Amino acid sequence: MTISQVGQAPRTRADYLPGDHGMWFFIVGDLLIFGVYFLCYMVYRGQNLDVFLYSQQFLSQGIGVANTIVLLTSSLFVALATEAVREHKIRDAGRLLSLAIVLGALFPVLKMVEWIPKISAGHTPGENLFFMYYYVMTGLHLLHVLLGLCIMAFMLRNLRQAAQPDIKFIEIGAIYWHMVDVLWLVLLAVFYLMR
Amino acid sequence: MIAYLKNPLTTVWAILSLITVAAWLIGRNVGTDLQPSHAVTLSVLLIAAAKAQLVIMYFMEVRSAPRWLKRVAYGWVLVLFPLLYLTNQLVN
Amino acid sequence: MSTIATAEREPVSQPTEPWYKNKKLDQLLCFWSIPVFYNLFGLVFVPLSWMMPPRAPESDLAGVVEFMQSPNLLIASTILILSVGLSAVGNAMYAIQMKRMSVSPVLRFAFIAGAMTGAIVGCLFPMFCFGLGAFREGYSPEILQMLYDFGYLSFIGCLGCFFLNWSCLALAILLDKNNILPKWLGYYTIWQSVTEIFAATVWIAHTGPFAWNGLLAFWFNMVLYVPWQFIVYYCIFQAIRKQPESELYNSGPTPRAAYA
Amino acid sequence: MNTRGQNILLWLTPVAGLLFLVAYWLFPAFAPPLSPTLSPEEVAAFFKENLTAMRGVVIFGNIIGALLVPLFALIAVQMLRVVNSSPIFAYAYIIAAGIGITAFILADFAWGIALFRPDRDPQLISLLNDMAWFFLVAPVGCVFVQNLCLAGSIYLDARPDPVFPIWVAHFNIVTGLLMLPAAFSLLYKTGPLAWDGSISFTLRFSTFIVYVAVMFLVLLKVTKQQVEQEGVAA
Repeated sequence: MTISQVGQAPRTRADYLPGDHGMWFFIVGDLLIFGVYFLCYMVYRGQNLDVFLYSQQFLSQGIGVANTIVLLTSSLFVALATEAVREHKIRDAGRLLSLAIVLGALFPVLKMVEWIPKISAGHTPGENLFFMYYYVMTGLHLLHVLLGLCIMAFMLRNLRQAAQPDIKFIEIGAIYWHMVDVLWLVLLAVFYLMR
Repeated sequence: MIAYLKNPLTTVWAILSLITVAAWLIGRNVGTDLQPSHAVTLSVLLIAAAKAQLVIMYFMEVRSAPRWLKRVAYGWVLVLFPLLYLTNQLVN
Repeated sequence: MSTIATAEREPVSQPTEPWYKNKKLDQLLCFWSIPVFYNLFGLVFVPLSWMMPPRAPESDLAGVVEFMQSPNLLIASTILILSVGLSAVGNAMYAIQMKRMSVSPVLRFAFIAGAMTGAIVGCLFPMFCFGLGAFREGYSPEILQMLYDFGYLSFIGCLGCFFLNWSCLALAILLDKNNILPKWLGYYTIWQSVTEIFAATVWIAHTGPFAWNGLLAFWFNMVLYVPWQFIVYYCIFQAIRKQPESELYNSGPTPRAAYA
Repeated sequence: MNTRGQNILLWLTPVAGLLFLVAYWLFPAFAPPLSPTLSPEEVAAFFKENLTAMRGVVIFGNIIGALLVPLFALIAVQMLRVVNSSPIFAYAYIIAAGIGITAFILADFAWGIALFRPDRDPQLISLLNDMAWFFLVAPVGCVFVQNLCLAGSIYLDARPDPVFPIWVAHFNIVTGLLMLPAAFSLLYKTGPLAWDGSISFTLRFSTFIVYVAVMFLVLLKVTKQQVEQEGVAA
């Protein structure tokens, strides 16, 4: 990683690929896989509309929306941190990234606040297809969130310890975290909000 | 600090948060029995598509990425959401 | 025990060439056992036992009894017994490539341990459940149904070991600086390990897309898995071919032992 | 390097052999082995009659199985001294050995569970008994691959002074082949291939016992050679 490369902000030049090809391969594939799951969800939802609509009323929309804001804000901090690294404001970047991690860590906590009362109330994955879908998809997404938190911890370590932060690695982690965000936006729409 | 508030990314974030709340107000579950609603589904999906597009463009920086990536990433939004909407309409 | 010390202490013998021309003969022999194994494996689970594609968890009892008593299940079990050892060779294929990567040995040893467990609970045990039903006539339908469930659930619902294995493999590929296997394969492997978790629903759902014969829990995973299996062995084959002669243990003036 | 640990583990093999002899003499429950033709009721009656002897077999079997692990581990370690282009044979050997030993212990457990409550439904006792015999006699594929891997690595050894003598490779292939027919025990209830038959039972297990004994002696020599060649303190 040369310094000149670090110095160039992507906004000033077109055709800059953030991260690397491998990560984009993963992201596009992941988006496609989730896309297939969402489409299947729509098909099954249409076939069992009564069950799905009935079950949907038990979801906590408030927590879902709160979690959306949490993820969006965390994503904003990661995006700002990436810019800060490019502008050599390493200390700022470290602070922004720490904030992003704290917010990101709030997501699983809120998820537990959402899940545990639901499970105690008897809305388990075995109840019906809707709840199975709900737990599988939010669970799979939660797995992505946890993985993202691990990656961000390594990003922070890189910022704090390395003499020259590895901008490609920071970008890889950042675009992964934004993808987690995008997936949640779709989840919120199709599971919590639509009718 | 002020610089971060003025950053275009922050503006994008504000829009995202606002339309998230808007979507919530539209799709909010007031009564206990949910009725299928074409208008709610359409607007919620539209807002989600807009949000996904914004995150992909600005946060993931696809806006300034090579053309192939733009095609793929925007294509995902442009294909997935209409398909979700159409599936929902057709299967019902 | 350092290999260098060993080399120094050994009486300097004439550099002996092995009797075989292709120095990678051991790897190639093992590699070509893999198609043999997968063909037998396919033969066992598809046309012999018709265990795959999976039957419905909610089949009626009479159907289950009839299936569980079909004599072909015993032939399938026998062939599986004869070939299950080759799964060890197939998994060792990954492990030696992981050894070449610039990653901690713990990844390959975790992989090896997972491969052992996986072969028992995800391969030998399920087939034996089916074989047991066919071995003796007169078991009550409830027992046969239990064996049926046990067989399918441990075959399709065996997620932990494979999740561990593929995660170790993916991590090794992604962390590796020697570029032994391509990075995109590492990402593909992550999906492979995530789909293993996705199959957890088969322990709950009896019908629908998340049952063990369901669209999402089974078929979608197959669509990801089958190409992955082909691709990963193709990439390993390329990695063997590209491995430089100097890196081989049996080349050079004094052959070195591999140790761990 | 110190080979003391290696030697201690190696001498666990004769301990396993001794335990086997003791168990064979004290608890002759499987001499002759149960016939696969017995009905569930007969099996349950047999279990009830031979409760003590069979429990002894189960407990001893559990320990003997575990005591054989060091032998296989030692073979694997010596296989890593063999020079091929890669350690693939050794890795495959380790995995196959793990599968084989686990299968043996599962067999042991199936009997143990049947014996824990002998007045269970005879159908369940019979099922557990079948399962035990399946896991005990049939999974020869792993042993076979294990032996082939050892043989393969010996044949391809590029060392000027091979770790194992070449006859060990031939021996492994022959013993592997002698045990292989036991896989067909699932298909027969009578005759030499049934699990109590001369091929599937007598030949398979006597071969295995001879194999373990011979490999013990081979390893004694190999570890001694290692000390001489590498100048390690014994």
